[in-house]
Amino acid sequence: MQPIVRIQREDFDLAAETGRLREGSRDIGAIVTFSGLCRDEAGTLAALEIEHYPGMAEAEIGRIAEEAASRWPLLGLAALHRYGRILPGENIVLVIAASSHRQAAFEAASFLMDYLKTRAPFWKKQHLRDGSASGWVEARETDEEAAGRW
Amino acid sequence: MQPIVRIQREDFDLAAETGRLREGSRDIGAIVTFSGLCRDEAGTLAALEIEHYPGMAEAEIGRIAEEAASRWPLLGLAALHRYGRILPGENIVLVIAASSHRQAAFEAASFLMDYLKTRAPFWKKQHLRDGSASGWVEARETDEEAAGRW
Amino acid sequence: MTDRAVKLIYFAWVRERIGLAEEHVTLPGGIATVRDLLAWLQARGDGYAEALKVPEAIRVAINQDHVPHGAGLDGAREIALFPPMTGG
Amino acid sequence: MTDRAVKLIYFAWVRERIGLAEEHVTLPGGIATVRDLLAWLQARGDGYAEALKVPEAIRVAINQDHVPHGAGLDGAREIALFPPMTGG
Repeated sequence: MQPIVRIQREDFDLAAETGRLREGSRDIGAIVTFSGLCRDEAGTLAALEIEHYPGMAEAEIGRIAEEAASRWPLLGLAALHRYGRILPGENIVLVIAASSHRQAAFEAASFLMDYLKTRAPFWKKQHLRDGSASGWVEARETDEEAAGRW
Repeated sequence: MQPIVRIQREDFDLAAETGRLREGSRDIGAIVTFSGLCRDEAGTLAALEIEHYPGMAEAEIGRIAEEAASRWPLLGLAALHRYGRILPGENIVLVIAASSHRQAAFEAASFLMDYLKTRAPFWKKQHLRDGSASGWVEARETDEEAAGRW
Repeated sequence: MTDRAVKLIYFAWVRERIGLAEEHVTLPGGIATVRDLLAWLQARGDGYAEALKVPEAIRVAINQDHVPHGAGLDGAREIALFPPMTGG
Repeated sequence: MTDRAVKLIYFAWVRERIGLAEEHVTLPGGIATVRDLLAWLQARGDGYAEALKVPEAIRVAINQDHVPHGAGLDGAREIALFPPMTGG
Protein backbone atom coordinates (compact mmCIF):
# COMPACT_ATOMS: atom_id res chain seq x y z
CA MET A 1 0.00 0.00 0.00
CA GLN A 2 1.66 3.18 -1.26
CA PRO A 3 0.22 6.35 0.32
CA ILE A 4 -0.82 9.08 -2.11
CA VAL A 5 0.51 12.53 -1.18
CA ARG A 6 -0.22 15.62 -3.25
CA ILE A 7 0.41 19.32 -2.62
CA GLN A 8 -1.38 21.48 -5.16
CA ARG A 9 -2.87 24.87 -5.86
CA GLU A 10 -5.98 23.46 -7.60
CA ASP A 11 -9.05 22.12 -5.86
CA PHE A 12 -9.54 18.37 -5.55
CA ASP A 13 -12.57 16.13 -5.86
CA LEU A 14 -13.70 13.98 -2.93
CA ALA A 15 -15.55 11.48 -5.11
CA ALA A 16 -12.72 11.05 -7.63
CA GLU A 17 -10.05 10.60 -4.95
CA THR A 18 -12.17 8.16 -2.93
CA GLY A 19 -13.07 6.25 -6.10
CA ARG A 20 -9.40 5.83 -6.95
CA LEU A 21 -8.73 4.27 -3.54
CA ARG A 22 -11.75 1.95 -3.76
CA GLU A 23 -10.55 0.51 -7.04
CA GLY A 24 -7.35 -0.64 -5.38
CA SER A 25 -8.89 -3.42 -3.29
CA ARG A 26 -12.05 -5.50 -3.02
CA ASP A 27 -11.35 -6.15 0.66
CA ILE A 28 -12.04 -2.59 1.78
CA GLY A 29 -14.86 -2.53 4.31
CA ALA A 30 -14.42 1.00 5.66
CA ILE A 31 -13.41 4.33 4.16
CA VAL A 32 -13.06 7.43 6.30
CA THR A 33 -12.56 10.80 4.65
CA PHE A 34 -11.69 14.09 6.31
CA SER A 35 -12.26 17.33 4.43
CA GLY A 36 -10.88 20.53 5.93
CA LEU A 37 -12.72 23.59 4.62
CA CYS A 38 -12.13 27.34 4.75
CA ARG A 39 -14.66 28.80 7.22
CA ASP A 40 -16.08 32.26 6.56
CA GLU A 41 -15.60 33.26 10.23
CA ALA A 42 -19.13 34.63 10.57
CA GLY A 43 -18.84 36.46 7.28
CA THR A 44 -15.66 38.37 8.16
CA LEU A 45 -13.18 36.40 6.06
CA ALA A 46 -12.44 37.32 2.44
CA ALA A 47 -9.86 34.60 1.80
CA LEU A 48 -7.10 32.50 3.28
CA GLU A 49 -3.64 32.55 1.78
CA ILE A 50 -1.73 29.37 2.43
CA GLU A 51 2.05 29.43 2.26
CA HIS A 52 3.99 26.19 2.22
CA TYR A 53 7.55 24.89 2.10
CA PRO A 54 7.82 23.17 -1.28
CA GLY A 55 9.64 19.88 -1.05
CA MET A 56 9.44 19.59 2.72
CA ALA A 57 5.61 19.71 2.66
CA GLU A 58 5.49 16.58 0.48
CA ALA A 59 8.31 14.92 2.43
CA GLU A 60 6.78 15.58 5.85
CA ILE A 61 3.25 14.46 4.91
CA GLY A 62 4.83 11.42 3.29
CA ARG A 63 6.62 10.58 6.55
CA ILE A 64 3.37 10.98 8.53
CA ALA A 65 1.51 8.80 6.03
CA GLU A 66 4.18 6.09 6.26
CA GLU A 67 3.89 6.19 10.05
CA ALA A 68 0.09 5.76 9.80
CA ALA A 69 0.55 2.87 7.36
CA SER A 70 2.92 1.17 9.80
CA ARG A 71 0.54 1.54 12.76
CA TRP A 72 -2.77 0.46 11.17
CA PRO A 73 -3.63 -2.27 8.63
CA LEU A 74 -4.60 0.09 5.82
CA LEU A 75 -5.66 -0.79 2.28
CA GLY A 76 -5.48 2.78 1.03
CA LEU A 77 -4.29 6.17 2.25
CA ALA A 78 -4.29 9.60 0.63
CA ALA A 79 -3.39 13.07 1.88
CA LEU A 80 -3.92 16.13 -0.32
CA HIS A 81 -3.23 19.72 0.74
CA ARG A 82 -3.78 22.94 -1.17
CA TYR A 83 -1.77 26.16 -1.10
CA GLY A 84 -2.35 29.67 -2.44
CA ARG A 85 -5.52 31.73 -2.16
CA ILE A 86 -8.55 29.86 -0.83
CA LEU A 87 -12.08 31.26 -0.50
CA PRO A 88 -14.62 30.54 2.25
CA GLY A 89 -16.37 27.23 1.62
CA GLU A 90 -13.48 25.85 -0.44
CA ASN A 91 -11.41 22.77 0.36
CA ILE A 92 -8.04 23.08 2.10
CA VAL A 93 -7.11 19.50 2.91
CA LEU A 94 -8.39 15.99 2.22
CA VAL A 95 -7.37 12.81 4.00
CA ILE A 96 -8.73 9.38 3.07
CA ALA A 97 -8.05 6.13 4.93
CA ALA A 98 -9.36 2.74 3.81
CA SER A 99 -9.22 -0.52 5.76
CA SER A 100 -11.09 -3.77 6.25
CA HIS A 101 -12.63 -2.49 9.47
CA ARG A 102 -13.80 0.90 10.63
CA GLN A 103 -11.63 1.45 13.69
CA ALA A 104 -8.37 1.42 11.73
CA ALA A 105 -9.80 3.78 9.12
CA PHE A 106 -11.11 6.25 11.72
CA GLU A 107 -7.93 6.20 13.78
CA ALA A 108 -5.54 6.51 10.84
CA ALA A 109 -7.44 9.47 9.36
CA SER A 110 -7.61 11.22 12.73
CA PHE A 111 -3.91 10.53 13.45
CA LEU A 112 -2.89 11.83 10.03
CA MET A 113 -4.83 15.07 10.53
CA ASP A 114 -3.43 15.63 14.04
CA TYR A 115 0.14 15.20 12.80
CA LEU A 116 -0.42 17.12 9.61
CA LYS A 117 -1.72 20.08 11.68
CA THR A 118 1.35 20.24 13.89
CA ARG A 119 4.17 19.00 11.60
CA ALA A 120 3.40 19.76 7.96
CA PRO A 121 5.00 23.08 6.89
CA PHE A 122 1.96 25.17 5.94
CA TRP A 123 0.97 28.59 7.26
CA LYS A 124 -2.36 30.36 6.92
CA LYS A 125 -2.80 34.11 6.56
CA GLN A 126 -6.25 35.61 6.88
CA HIS A 127 -7.47 38.38 4.58
CA LEU A 128 -10.49 40.07 6.12
CA ARG A 129 -13.46 41.28 4.16
CA ASP A 130 -13.31 44.87 5.45
CA GLY A 131 -9.59 45.10 4.70
CA SER A 132 -9.05 46.60 8.16
CA ALA A 133 -6.95 43.80 9.48
CA SER A 134 -5.32 40.58 8.46
CA GLY A 135 -2.74 38.36 9.97
CA TRP A 136 -1.15 35.00 10.35
CA VAL A 137 -3.30 32.36 12.01
CA GLU A 138 -1.81 31.35 15.35
CA ALA A 139 -1.12 27.71 16.14
CA ARG A 140 -3.63 26.24 18.58
CA GLU A 141 -2.34 24.55 21.70
CA THR A 142 -5.18 22.03 21.39
CA ASP A 143 -3.60 20.82 18.16
CA GLU A 144 -0.37 20.01 19.95
CA GLU A 145 -2.36 18.17 22.60
CA ALA A 146 -4.28 16.26 19.94
CA ALA A 147 -1.04 15.11 18.31
CA GLY A 148 0.37 14.20 21.70
CA ARG A 149 -2.26 11.55 22.37
CA TRP A 150 -1.02 9.13 19.67
CA MET B 1 -29.49 21.24 12.67
CA GLN B 2 -31.88 18.48 11.55
CA PRO B 3 -30.10 15.13 10.99
CA ILE B 4 -30.79 13.44 7.66
CA VAL B 5 -31.72 9.75 8.01
CA ARG B 6 -32.54 7.59 5.02
CA ILE B 7 -33.06 3.83 4.66
CA GLN B 8 -33.13 2.79 1.03
CA ARG B 9 -32.58 -0.04 -1.41
CA GLU B 10 -30.78 2.14 -3.96
CA ASP B 11 -27.13 3.14 -3.81
CA PHE B 12 -26.21 6.63 -2.65
CA ASP B 13 -23.62 9.13 -3.80
CA LEU B 14 -20.88 10.34 -1.43
CA ALA B 15 -20.27 13.58 -3.33
CA ALA B 16 -23.96 14.50 -3.63
CA GLU B 17 -24.70 13.81 0.04
CA THR B 18 -21.62 15.66 1.24
CA GLY B 19 -22.36 18.57 -1.10
CA ARG B 20 -25.87 18.87 0.34
CA LEU B 21 -24.46 19.20 3.85
CA ARG B 22 -21.82 21.76 2.80
CA GLU B 23 -24.45 24.04 1.34
CA GLY B 24 -26.14 24.30 4.72
CA SER B 25 -23.44 26.38 6.41
CA ARG B 26 -20.43 28.56 5.60
CA ASP B 27 -19.02 27.95 9.05
CA ILE B 28 -18.17 24.28 8.42
CA GLY B 29 -14.45 23.69 8.88
CA ALA B 30 -14.43 19.89 9.03
CA ILE B 31 -16.40 17.13 7.34
CA VAL B 32 -15.84 13.48 8.22
CA THR B 33 -17.48 10.78 6.13
CA PHE B 34 -17.64 7.07 6.84
CA SER B 35 -18.48 4.66 4.03
CA GLY B 36 -19.15 1.04 4.92
CA LEU B 37 -18.58 -1.25 1.94
CA CYS B 38 -19.36 -4.87 1.17
CA ARG B 39 -16.06 -6.79 1.29
CA ASP B 40 -15.55 -9.71 -1.10
CA GLU B 41 -14.09 -11.87 1.71
CA ALA B 42 -11.06 -12.93 -0.36
CA GLY B 43 -13.25 -13.61 -3.38
CA THR B 44 -15.63 -16.04 -1.60
CA LEU B 45 -18.64 -13.73 -1.26
CA ALA B 46 -21.28 -13.51 -4.00
CA ALA B 47 -23.52 -11.00 -2.25
CA LEU B 48 -24.86 -9.75 1.05
CA GLU B 49 -28.56 -9.66 1.71
CA ILE B 50 -29.51 -7.05 4.26
CA GLU B 51 -32.78 -7.41 6.14
CA HIS B 52 -34.13 -4.54 8.19
CA TYR B 53 -37.06 -3.62 10.41
CA PRO B 54 -38.94 -0.94 8.47
CA GLY B 55 -40.03 1.91 10.66
CA MET B 56 -37.83 1.00 13.59
CA ALA B 57 -34.65 1.28 11.47
CA GLU B 58 -35.41 4.94 10.70
CA ALA B 59 -36.58 5.61 14.26
CA GLU B 60 -33.53 4.05 15.90
CA ILE B 61 -30.97 5.74 13.65
CA GLY B 62 -32.89 8.97 14.19
CA ARG B 63 -32.54 8.55 17.95
CA ILE B 64 -28.79 7.84 17.64
CA ALA B 65 -28.37 10.89 15.38
CA GLU B 66 -30.21 13.12 17.85
CA GLU B 67 -27.96 11.83 20.62
CA ALA B 68 -24.87 12.69 18.53
CA ALA B 69 -26.28 16.16 17.79
CA SER B 70 -26.80 16.77 21.50
CA ARG B 71 -23.26 15.68 22.42
CA TRP B 72 -21.24 17.51 19.75
CA PRO B 73 -21.59 20.99 18.18
CA LEU B 74 -22.52 19.75 14.71
CA LEU B 75 -23.42 21.83 11.66
CA GLY B 76 -24.60 18.83 9.64
CA LEU B 77 -25.25 15.13 10.16
CA ALA B 78 -26.46 12.41 7.80
CA ALA B 79 -26.87 8.64 8.14
CA LEU B 80 -27.90 6.52 5.16
CA HIS B 81 -28.26 2.74 5.22
CA ARG B 82 -29.12 0.36 2.40
CA TYR B 83 -31.07 -2.89 2.51
CA GLY B 84 -31.63 -5.72 0.04
CA ARG B 85 -29.02 -7.44 -2.11
CA ILE B 86 -25.59 -5.81 -2.10
CA LEU B 87 -22.59 -6.90 -4.17
CA PRO B 88 -18.91 -6.85 -3.15
CA GLY B 89 -17.48 -3.36 -3.53
CA GLU B 90 -20.87 -1.69 -3.15
CA ASN B 91 -21.88 0.77 -0.43
CA ILE B 92 -23.80 -0.40 2.64
CA VAL B 93 -23.81 2.61 4.91
CA LEU B 94 -22.77 6.26 4.81
CA VAL B 95 -22.38 8.60 7.76
CA ILE B 96 -21.40 12.26 7.40
CA ALA B 97 -20.66 14.66 10.24
CA ALA B 98 -19.85 18.35 9.76
CA SER B 99 -18.61 20.77 12.39
CA SER B 100 -16.47 23.88 12.82
CA HIS B 101 -13.57 21.80 14.11
CA ARG B 102 -12.30 18.36 13.29
CA GLN B 103 -12.53 16.62 16.67
CA ALA B 104 -16.32 16.98 16.91
CA ALA B 105 -16.75 15.72 13.34
CA PHE B 106 -14.48 12.68 13.90
CA GLU B 107 -16.05 11.77 17.22
CA ALA B 108 -19.66 12.21 16.10
CA ALA B 109 -19.13 10.05 12.99
CA SER B 110 -17.35 7.35 14.98
CA PHE B 111 -20.01 7.40 17.73
CA LEU B 112 -22.81 7.18 15.19
CA MET B 113 -21.22 4.15 13.52
CA ASP B 114 -20.58 2.36 16.82
CA TYR B 115 -24.19 2.82 17.91
CA LEU B 116 -25.61 2.08 14.50
CA LYS B 117 -23.70 -1.23 14.48
CA THR B 118 -25.10 -2.40 17.80
CA ARG B 119 -28.57 -0.77 17.92
CA ALA B 120 -29.95 -0.24 14.42
CA PRO B 121 -32.17 -3.20 13.36
CA PHE B 122 -30.33 -4.57 10.33
CA TRP B 123 -29.12 -8.12 9.75
CA LYS B 124 -26.67 -9.35 7.13
CA LYS B 125 -26.88 -12.72 5.40
CA GLN B 126 -23.94 -13.92 3.33
CA HIS B 127 -24.42 -15.67 -0.01
CA LEU B 128 -21.21 -17.44 -0.97
CA ARG B 129 -19.86 -17.67 -4.48
CA ASP B 130 -19.65 -21.48 -4.55
CA GLY B 131 -23.20 -21.83 -3.23
CA SER B 132 -21.97 -24.38 -0.69
CA ALA B 133 -22.77 -22.38 2.37
CA SER B 134 -24.36 -19.17 3.47
CA GLY B 135 -25.52 -17.83 6.75
CA TRP B 136 -26.29 -14.92 8.98
CA VAL B 137 -23.33 -12.78 9.97
CA GLU B 138 -22.71 -13.03 13.70
CA ALA B 139 -22.53 -9.94 15.85
CA ARG B 140 -18.97 -9.07 16.91
CA GLU B 141 -18.19 -8.60 20.56
CA THR B 142 -15.74 -5.85 19.60
CA ASP B 143 -18.71 -3.84 18.29
CA GLU B 144 -20.37 -3.94 21.70
CA GLU B 145 -17.10 -2.86 23.27
CA ALA B 146 -16.74 -0.02 20.78
CA ALA B 147 -20.22 1.26 21.61
CA GLY B 148 -19.48 0.92 25.32
CA ARG B 149 -16.64 3.45 25.24
CA TRP B 150 -18.92 6.47 24.60
CA MET C 1 -54.79 -8.98 33.71
CA THR C 2 -57.00 -9.50 30.66
CA ASP C 3 -56.07 -11.09 27.35
CA ARG C 4 -54.28 -8.70 24.96
CA ALA C 5 -53.97 -8.76 21.17
CA VAL C 6 -50.47 -7.98 19.95
CA LYS C 7 -48.60 -8.21 16.67
CA LEU C 8 -45.39 -10.25 16.83
CA ILE C 9 -42.67 -9.65 14.23
CA TYR C 10 -39.62 -11.85 13.64
CA PHE C 11 -36.39 -11.05 11.83
CA ALA C 12 -33.34 -12.87 10.42
CA TRP C 13 -32.79 -16.37 11.82
CA VAL C 14 -35.58 -15.95 14.36
CA ARG C 15 -37.95 -15.47 11.42
CA GLU C 16 -36.43 -18.39 9.51
CA ARG C 17 -36.60 -20.83 12.43
CA ILE C 18 -40.14 -19.90 13.46
CA GLY C 19 -41.14 -19.94 9.80
CA LEU C 20 -43.20 -16.77 10.00
CA ALA C 21 -42.41 -13.08 9.41
CA GLU C 22 -45.23 -11.94 11.67
CA GLU C 23 -48.39 -13.07 13.41
CA HIS C 24 -51.16 -11.71 15.57
CA VAL C 25 -51.57 -13.43 18.94
CA THR C 26 -53.64 -12.96 22.03
CA LEU C 27 -51.48 -13.07 25.13
CA PRO C 28 -53.10 -14.96 28.01
CA GLY C 29 -53.23 -13.34 31.44
CA GLY C 30 -50.08 -13.97 33.43
CA ILE C 31 -47.71 -13.04 30.57
CA ALA C 32 -46.43 -9.83 32.12
CA THR C 33 -42.88 -9.38 30.87
CA VAL C 34 -40.74 -10.04 27.80
CA ARG C 35 -39.26 -13.00 29.67
CA ASP C 36 -42.74 -14.50 30.20
CA LEU C 37 -43.51 -13.97 26.52
CA LEU C 38 -40.35 -15.80 25.37
CA ALA C 39 -41.15 -18.77 27.64
CA TRP C 40 -44.75 -18.89 26.41
CA LEU C 41 -43.67 -18.73 22.75
CA GLN C 42 -41.15 -21.56 23.19
CA ALA C 43 -44.06 -23.91 23.93
CA ARG C 44 -45.87 -23.04 20.69
CA GLY C 45 -43.98 -25.53 18.52
CA ASP C 46 -40.65 -26.95 17.41
CA GLY C 47 -39.73 -23.91 15.30
CA TYR C 48 -40.34 -21.57 18.22
CA ALA C 49 -38.41 -23.83 20.60
CA GLU C 50 -35.47 -23.91 18.17
CA ALA C 51 -35.54 -20.15 17.55
CA LEU C 52 -35.76 -19.20 21.22
CA LYS C 53 -33.76 -21.97 22.90
CA VAL C 54 -31.09 -19.47 24.02
CA PRO C 55 -33.30 -16.61 25.25
CA GLU C 56 -30.37 -14.35 26.08
CA ALA C 57 -29.46 -14.33 22.35
CA ILE C 58 -32.82 -12.76 21.51
CA ARG C 59 -33.21 -8.98 21.29
CA VAL C 60 -36.66 -7.49 21.75
CA ALA C 61 -38.31 -4.25 20.68
CA ILE C 62 -41.71 -3.07 21.88
CA ASN C 63 -43.44 -0.54 19.64
CA GLN C 64 -40.12 -0.16 17.74
CA ASP C 65 -37.99 0.65 20.75
CA HIS C 66 -35.35 -1.68 22.29
CA VAL C 67 -36.33 -3.13 25.68
CA PRO C 68 -34.60 -5.48 28.16
CA HIS C 69 -36.07 -8.91 28.94
CA GLY C 70 -37.38 -7.65 32.25
CA ALA C 71 -39.60 -5.04 30.58
CA GLY C 72 -43.36 -5.21 31.04
CA LEU C 73 -45.75 -5.64 28.11
CA ASP C 74 -48.30 -2.98 29.08
CA GLY C 75 -49.17 -0.84 26.09
CA ALA C 76 -47.37 -3.18 23.67
CA ARG C 77 -49.01 -3.26 20.23
CA GLU C 78 -46.04 -4.51 18.22
CA ILE C 79 -43.39 -6.78 19.70
CA ALA C 80 -40.37 -7.72 17.57
CA LEU C 81 -37.93 -10.56 18.27
CA PHE C 82 -34.58 -10.73 16.50
CA PRO C 83 -30.90 -11.70 16.81
CA PRO C 84 -28.19 -9.15 17.74
CA MET C 85 -27.96 -6.58 14.96
CA THR C 86 -25.26 -6.75 12.30
CA GLY C 87 -25.86 -3.64 10.24
CA GLY C 88 -23.42 -0.89 9.38
CA MET D 1 35.44 24.11 12.62
CA THR D 2 35.72 25.84 9.24
CA ASP D 3 33.31 28.30 7.62
CA ARG D 4 30.32 26.65 5.92
CA ALA D 5 28.02 27.88 3.14
CA VAL D 6 24.33 27.20 3.78
CA LYS D 7 21.05 28.30 2.30
CA LEU D 8 18.64 29.87 4.78
CA ILE D 9 14.91 29.90 4.01
CA TYR D 10 12.24 31.85 5.89
CA PHE D 11 8.48 31.40 5.94
CA ALA D 12 5.34 33.28 7.03
CA TRP D 13 5.96 36.07 9.56
CA VAL D 14 9.63 35.12 9.92
CA ARG D 15 9.99 35.83 6.19
CA GLU D 16 7.99 39.06 6.43
CA ARG D 17 9.92 40.43 9.42
CA ILE D 18 13.34 39.56 8.02
CA GLY D 19 12.24 40.88 4.64
CA LEU D 20 13.78 38.00 2.72
CA ALA D 21 12.46 34.65 1.48
CA GLU D 22 15.91 33.10 1.39
CA GLU D 23 19.58 33.91 1.41
CA HIS D 24 22.95 32.20 1.20
CA VAL D 25 25.25 32.76 4.15
CA THR D 26 28.59 31.54 5.32
CA LEU D 27 28.47 30.44 8.93
CA PRO D 28 31.56 31.44 10.92
CA GLY D 29 33.32 28.83 13.03
CA GLY D 30 31.78 28.48 16.47
CA ILE D 31 28.18 28.31 15.19
CA ALA D 32 27.64 24.68 16.07
CA THR D 33 23.93 24.33 16.84
CA VAL D 34 20.56 25.74 15.79
CA ARG D 35 20.59 27.78 19.00
CA ASP D 36 23.94 29.32 18.02
CA LEU D 37 22.58 30.11 14.57
CA LEU D 38 19.51 31.89 15.94
CA ALA D 39 21.65 34.05 18.24
CA TRP D 40 24.04 34.89 15.39
CA LEU D 41 21.17 35.82 13.04
CA GLN D 42 19.56 38.11 15.66
CA ALA D 43 22.63 40.34 15.45
CA ARG D 44 22.35 40.73 11.64
CA GLY D 45 19.83 43.60 11.76
CA ASP D 46 16.57 44.95 13.13
CA GLY D 47 14.38 42.70 10.98
CA TYR D 48 16.24 39.61 12.20
CA ALA D 49 16.10 40.80 15.81
CA GLU D 50 12.34 41.38 15.50
CA ALA D 51 11.71 38.05 13.78
CA LEU D 52 13.77 36.01 16.22
CA LYS D 53 13.25 37.86 19.50
CA VAL D 54 11.37 34.89 20.99
CA PRO D 55 13.60 32.02 19.84
CA GLU D 56 11.35 29.33 21.35
CA ALA D 57 8.60 30.45 18.92
CA ILE D 58 10.83 29.55 15.97
CA ARG D 59 10.67 26.11 14.38
CA VAL D 60 13.64 24.86 12.41
CA ALA D 61 14.15 22.32 9.68
CA ILE D 62 17.53 21.14 8.43
CA ASN D 63 17.55 19.64 4.94
CA GLN D 64 13.72 19.59 5.09
CA ASP D 65 13.45 17.66 8.34
CA HIS D 66 12.30 19.09 11.70
CA VAL D 67 15.06 19.48 14.30
CA PRO D 68 15.16 20.73 17.90
CA HIS D 69 17.14 23.85 18.80
CA GLY D 70 19.89 21.73 20.29
CA ALA D 71 20.59 20.01 16.98
CA GLY D 72 24.01 20.37 15.38
CA LEU D 73 24.51 21.95 11.96
CA ASP D 74 26.90 19.39 10.52
CA GLY D 75 25.83 18.39 7.04
CA ALA D 76 23.27 21.21 6.82
CA ARG D 77 22.83 22.53 3.28
CA GLU D 78 19.36 24.06 3.69
CA ILE D 79 18.14 25.50 7.00
CA ALA D 80 14.57 26.78 7.23
CA LEU D 81 13.16 29.00 10.00
CA PHE D 82 9.42 29.43 10.44
CA PRO D 83 6.60 29.89 12.99
CA PRO D 84 4.57 26.94 14.34
CA MET D 85 2.64 25.37 11.48
CA THR D 86 -1.04 26.13 10.90
CA GLY D 87 -1.95 23.91 7.97
CA GLY D 88 -4.72 21.37 7.72
